[in-house]
Amino acid sequence: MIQNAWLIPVFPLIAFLILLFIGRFLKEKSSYVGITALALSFILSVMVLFERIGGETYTYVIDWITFGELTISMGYEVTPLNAMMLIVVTLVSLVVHIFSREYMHDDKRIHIFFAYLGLFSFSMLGLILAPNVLQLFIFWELVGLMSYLLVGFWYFKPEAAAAAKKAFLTTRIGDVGLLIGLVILFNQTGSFDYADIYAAVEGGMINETLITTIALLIFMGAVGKSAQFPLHVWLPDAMEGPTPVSALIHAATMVAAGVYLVGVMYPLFLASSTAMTVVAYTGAITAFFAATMALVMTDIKRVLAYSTISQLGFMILALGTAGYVAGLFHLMTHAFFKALLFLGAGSVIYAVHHRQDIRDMGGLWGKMKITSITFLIGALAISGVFPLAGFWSKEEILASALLNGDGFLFTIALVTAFMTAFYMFRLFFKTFTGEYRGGDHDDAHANDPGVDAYGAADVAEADNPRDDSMDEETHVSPAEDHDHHDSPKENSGFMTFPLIVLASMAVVAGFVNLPFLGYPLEGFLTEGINVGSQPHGELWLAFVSLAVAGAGIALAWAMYYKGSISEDYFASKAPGVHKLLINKYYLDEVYTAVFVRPTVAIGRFFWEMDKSIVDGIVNLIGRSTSSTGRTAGRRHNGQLQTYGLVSILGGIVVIALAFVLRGYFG
Amino acid sequence: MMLNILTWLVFLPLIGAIIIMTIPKENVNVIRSLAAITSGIALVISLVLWAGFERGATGLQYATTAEWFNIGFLQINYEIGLDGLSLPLIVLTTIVTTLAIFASFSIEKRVKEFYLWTLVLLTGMLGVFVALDMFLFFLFFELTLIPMFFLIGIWGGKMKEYASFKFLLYTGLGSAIMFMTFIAMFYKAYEAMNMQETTFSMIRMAEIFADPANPDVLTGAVKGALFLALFVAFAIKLPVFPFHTWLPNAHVEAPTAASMILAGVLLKMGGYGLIRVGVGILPDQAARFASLIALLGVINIIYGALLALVQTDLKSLVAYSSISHMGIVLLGIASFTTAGMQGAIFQLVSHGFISALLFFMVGAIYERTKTRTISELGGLSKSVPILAGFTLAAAMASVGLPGLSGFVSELLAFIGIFGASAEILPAATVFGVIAGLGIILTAAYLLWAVQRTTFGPMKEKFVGLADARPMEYVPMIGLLALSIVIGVYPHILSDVINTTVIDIVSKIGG
Amino acid sequence: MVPITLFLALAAILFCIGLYGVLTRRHLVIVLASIEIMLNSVNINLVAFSAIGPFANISGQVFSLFIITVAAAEAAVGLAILIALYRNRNSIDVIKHDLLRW
Amino acid sequence: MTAQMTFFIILALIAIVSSVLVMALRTISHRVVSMAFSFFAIAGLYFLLGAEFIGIIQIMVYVGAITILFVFGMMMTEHRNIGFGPDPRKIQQVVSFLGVATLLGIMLYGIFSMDLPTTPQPYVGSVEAIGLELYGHYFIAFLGSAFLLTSALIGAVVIARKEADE
Repeated sequence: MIQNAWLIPVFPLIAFLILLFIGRFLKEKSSYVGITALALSFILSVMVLFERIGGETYTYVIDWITFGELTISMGYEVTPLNAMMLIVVTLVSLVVHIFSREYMHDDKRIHIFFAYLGLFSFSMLGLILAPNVLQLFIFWELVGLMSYLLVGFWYFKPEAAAAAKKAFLTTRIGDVGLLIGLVILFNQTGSFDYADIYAAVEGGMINETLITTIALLIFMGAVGKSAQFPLHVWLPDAMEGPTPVSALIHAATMVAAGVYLVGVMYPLFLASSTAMTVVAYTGAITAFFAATMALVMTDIKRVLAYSTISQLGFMILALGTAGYVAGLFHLMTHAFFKALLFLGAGSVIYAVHHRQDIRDMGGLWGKMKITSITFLIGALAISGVFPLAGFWSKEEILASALLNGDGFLFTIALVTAFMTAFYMFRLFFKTFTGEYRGGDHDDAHANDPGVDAYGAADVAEADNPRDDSMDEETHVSPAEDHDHHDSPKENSGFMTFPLIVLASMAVVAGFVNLPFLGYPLEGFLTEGINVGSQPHGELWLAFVSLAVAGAGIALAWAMYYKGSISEDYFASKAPGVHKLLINKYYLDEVYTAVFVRPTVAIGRFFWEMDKSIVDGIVNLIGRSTSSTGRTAGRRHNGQLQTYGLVSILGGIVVIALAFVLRGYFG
Repeated sequence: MMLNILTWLVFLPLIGAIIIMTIPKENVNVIRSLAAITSGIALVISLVLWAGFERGATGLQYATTAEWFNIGFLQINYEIGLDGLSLPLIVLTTIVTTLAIFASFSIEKRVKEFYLWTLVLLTGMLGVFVALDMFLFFLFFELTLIPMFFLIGIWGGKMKEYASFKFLLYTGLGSAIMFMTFIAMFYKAYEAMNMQETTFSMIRMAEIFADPANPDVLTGAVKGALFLALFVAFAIKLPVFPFHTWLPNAHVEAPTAASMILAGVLLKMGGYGLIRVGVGILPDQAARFASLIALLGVINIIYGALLALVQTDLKSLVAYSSISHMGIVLLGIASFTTAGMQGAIFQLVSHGFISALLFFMVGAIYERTKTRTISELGGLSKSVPILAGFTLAAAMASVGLPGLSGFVSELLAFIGIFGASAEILPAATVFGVIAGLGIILTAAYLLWAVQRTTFGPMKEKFVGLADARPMEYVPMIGLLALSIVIGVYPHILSDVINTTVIDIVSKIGG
Repeated sequence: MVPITLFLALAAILFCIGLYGVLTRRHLVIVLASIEIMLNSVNINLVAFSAIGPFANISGQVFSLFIITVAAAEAAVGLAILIALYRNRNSIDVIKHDLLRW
Repeated sequence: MTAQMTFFIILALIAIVSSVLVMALRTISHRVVSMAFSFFAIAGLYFLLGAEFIGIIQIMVYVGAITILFVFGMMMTEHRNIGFGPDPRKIQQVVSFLGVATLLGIMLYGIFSMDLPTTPQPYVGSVEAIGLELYGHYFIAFLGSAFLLTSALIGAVVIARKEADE
């Protein structure tokens, strides 16, 4: 079966092609094509995983390009790491497909949506199965493209279009670094294959400085893709896309690809302590900053987006502190519970008629039983409450930060863990407890047009879209008055089934690496790759972790459920900080001022220069030629005697010259 | 006598043109189909050549030589042949021209002449790529000028006269420089062989320059000057900053089909000439000026991209993007590695498809909306979803998205430039990193353009525009499919090119 | 005998006078007359060389005969053109006949 | 100073002065007469050189035929209107004068710096010698000039005659 692993990405590709060509006749039925394909892929992935456990790494390649003596090949490979990732991706993708069937069923372009999802799944699976880092890069870019297309799925919203572009461009910056890193690496090792690279690194074929350079360049790619500071700005904006897309791409799979990249290139990073330090600190800083911003956001999806960034920072931090398994373990568990949270949010958004502001929600606990419970499970899991998945993986990250990092990293990790628990439960309490506030708000913050997509388009059209400059910062779209204020109710099985599946995964996924069982996942993942010894925390660390999470939850409970601390207590204490956080540290503005505007200004300057100087010289030559012609032409006045005079003068000059130069008779 | 298949290929379009000449100009459909059939046959022949080309064999294939004329010591041969460098470009030429002919079925004005010139142009382009005699090369090179001049000048836009004359004079200047350089090389070779031998053959010339009987004649200064002159001649065609200003004018005014051919094939003649004549005959000089070439390449990339960023006209944006992309060719050549050289050739081919597609899309959009000003467009995804989709795909191919051909050439060029030997290109890393910035800029201007034209709310005046016609699918799908094929499986191209590239690079011994 | 150089000098002077006339006179008749003077100056040279040149022989005189013939023909045709021109354009001012321009 | 020299100077002066007068005089008929004097003086020079036949031909053709032709040409055109008004081409005149003067200077310098021997006893070409040469060596050219004269005759008539349909 493992030989047929290539079929796993091919199923979604087939779904994509089917939908591309005959999708418009299938309409709503398109979803079943995608669901079927993903179900097949999932089943195959499970089979491959079971075969891989205790089996051998399987590789199959063909020549892709030859230049000189060198050949780059493409193919697929099943390693422990990607066997695990296959399960994660196919499972999340499958449930997202199922979820979308309901969520998107009113959209006229639903077949396009499922086609995109199919192509995305194909790309993501291709990325995972890649036997060499170039193929990874190829699919890496393709998932970026799909992210672009899916974020911009509602292209008629200027915000969505701008967000899509921003997402693509920002990640592209990292990708260029990655590409350059890969190219330098290739020129050192003559191969893109993982095995050759590991061998070259471990054999000391590359000097230290170069390894650091390469590692940092490759890390740039991860920074862009996994939305790490300072390239994280695209991810919150990417929430303009449909919610299932956010769950699949911007929470569970694609954004985790950066972490995965660091994972597969891990020996390279291990060989450079500078690179590891940079990685660890980037992760820590990102985790912290993103968490602070998540504290104040009011858009349910944006809170989750910052939470995602923060959690990705955690993973990067783990990898940077030699916690290879910890990082990847958290990658897996996070995929489940974050997808769960996003889909839960999607369920809520769908139920409250596409409003996303948590200030307009509340009191959904009784109305949406399944959604509420599963969301609670997700929130507990991400907060790291025993015995849910997040507890186990986060505990390992803390362990690696403590054991291999320094006090600063560990402190930041703890603080972030506390903030995580706090903002998740802030979200939970605001959304599900208290009174429903959606009915009496006239200015509902509609941001997710979904069903009435074309209605929103009309609004946007009437509202005269803003100047679409490059630096377009997205805002919530203008107020849209909803007619239907009927109270929210639980959604159909297509939406709740995925929640249940993911919730159960969020509960059990942590058990694959139980310390009592001798860390089975660790044994599986570290097979065949030299990543050093893995740090393990002691028991007290688990209690510290739990205590921190409990404190966060308690504070949120006090502020948003009990009301014993005023909701804007901290905001009023430090209004400056609050403003800074609300405005996302003004990073978008800074980037606009520092990078975007000068570039455009330089472009304009060069254009003017091109028109006036470069082309000016050309035109000047042309004009001077024709004006010379005109001037000379004016001499041709038809006066025979003038002609005669000129020719005689010419003759005289020739004679005189000959006379002067060579004497009379030469 | 059975003529060489290459000869057939080159002169077949001319025969088609002559037949078209005999058809009354009212029979528009006959003329159109005849033009399509002629170019189609040329396409088939070129594919036959592709299939029959012996991979991995060094040297020329399908070569033939015949004495053409002989005036005293001046002997000019009809010498043609194929190798891994010219074959991909020949296939590119026939494909792009055939599709351009399909794309121009909507032209109603002076149809007969249009196809007449297009077919003559085809002969000229094919001739350039097969000619191995410098005189013949020059002749075909010139033969491409006149038809393009008329295509722009008659079927062009508002400023067609200005644009066509600028094109003619500018590239004509390049040809003049080229011709003078050829003559100078001829005499230098004559002198270097102690007045014993004269030749215009590129192959023989390369041998003479590599191993002259009288080395004192070919000093470094002489060879350097010859190379620089050749470089300028081809730089105008490519075009290289600061010789690029004819290109935006020509493109903006040219009709769609002419734009496709211009960007798709004519620019490639510059790159081809640089590799074939410049690097082929004077490899040591090319290596000597590698830093200059790379510098100009990087300037092209960045400068073109920055200018494209601020364009207000969609077509001139694409034109500047061509300039930017041609920088990759220079960069690849300048690296003097097999990867870089292959990247340059890949870029020639891939940009041929991609830019033709982009120009076709711009033309199709213009035909419907009657505007090319970016700010006036918007929301086309809604009114013409298929065209918008293909536009997006073309833009992505141009951005260098993996899976499409642009990526392969960029990758190879990067591998080349970062792997360039320090003796040839001391500042390779710097160039490489700056070129990397260019990739970001490329993504920026193309995505921005796509965002402003196809995304956003639909404008009222664009409601009810007709989406793609069946005839338009032919060039769109054809070009995109080729880009995908090369991008997904570049081996089909690289195994043709590789041997030739190894041969070229091996000449640069030091 | 008079030195030949004097004849040559005289011919040169006459030639230059004729040339000046051709270039500056506005009356077409005079332009033609100037041309005749120039032809004459050439004849002087020929005859002088024929008679007292270093290789004196008859050929110079034969040539001068030819020149006289040509001059006569030229004068006849030239004057005929002049008359035709005058009839058509009603002027024999050289300045007014400027059709020979770009 | 020999008699020959005296005659030469006189004749040369007449030729030069009358040529200058052709340019300088105002009345057209005076100019033509002046031209005839110039031709006459040149004929005299031919006699001086012992080329009597050419001298006679010169008188017959130039003084006789061509001058009369000019008189006819003059009379059939604008002979009453003396001037054409002020000449707008001052530069033309000045430059012409300078150019011609330069040319003359160069020529004279060349002529006088040349050391040409003068045959002490002039060669006298008899009419017989001329005839022999003309009908012998230069026969083809002679025939050619005959054709030339014929065609010039016809041409002149064709050009100068009034258009029949006018």
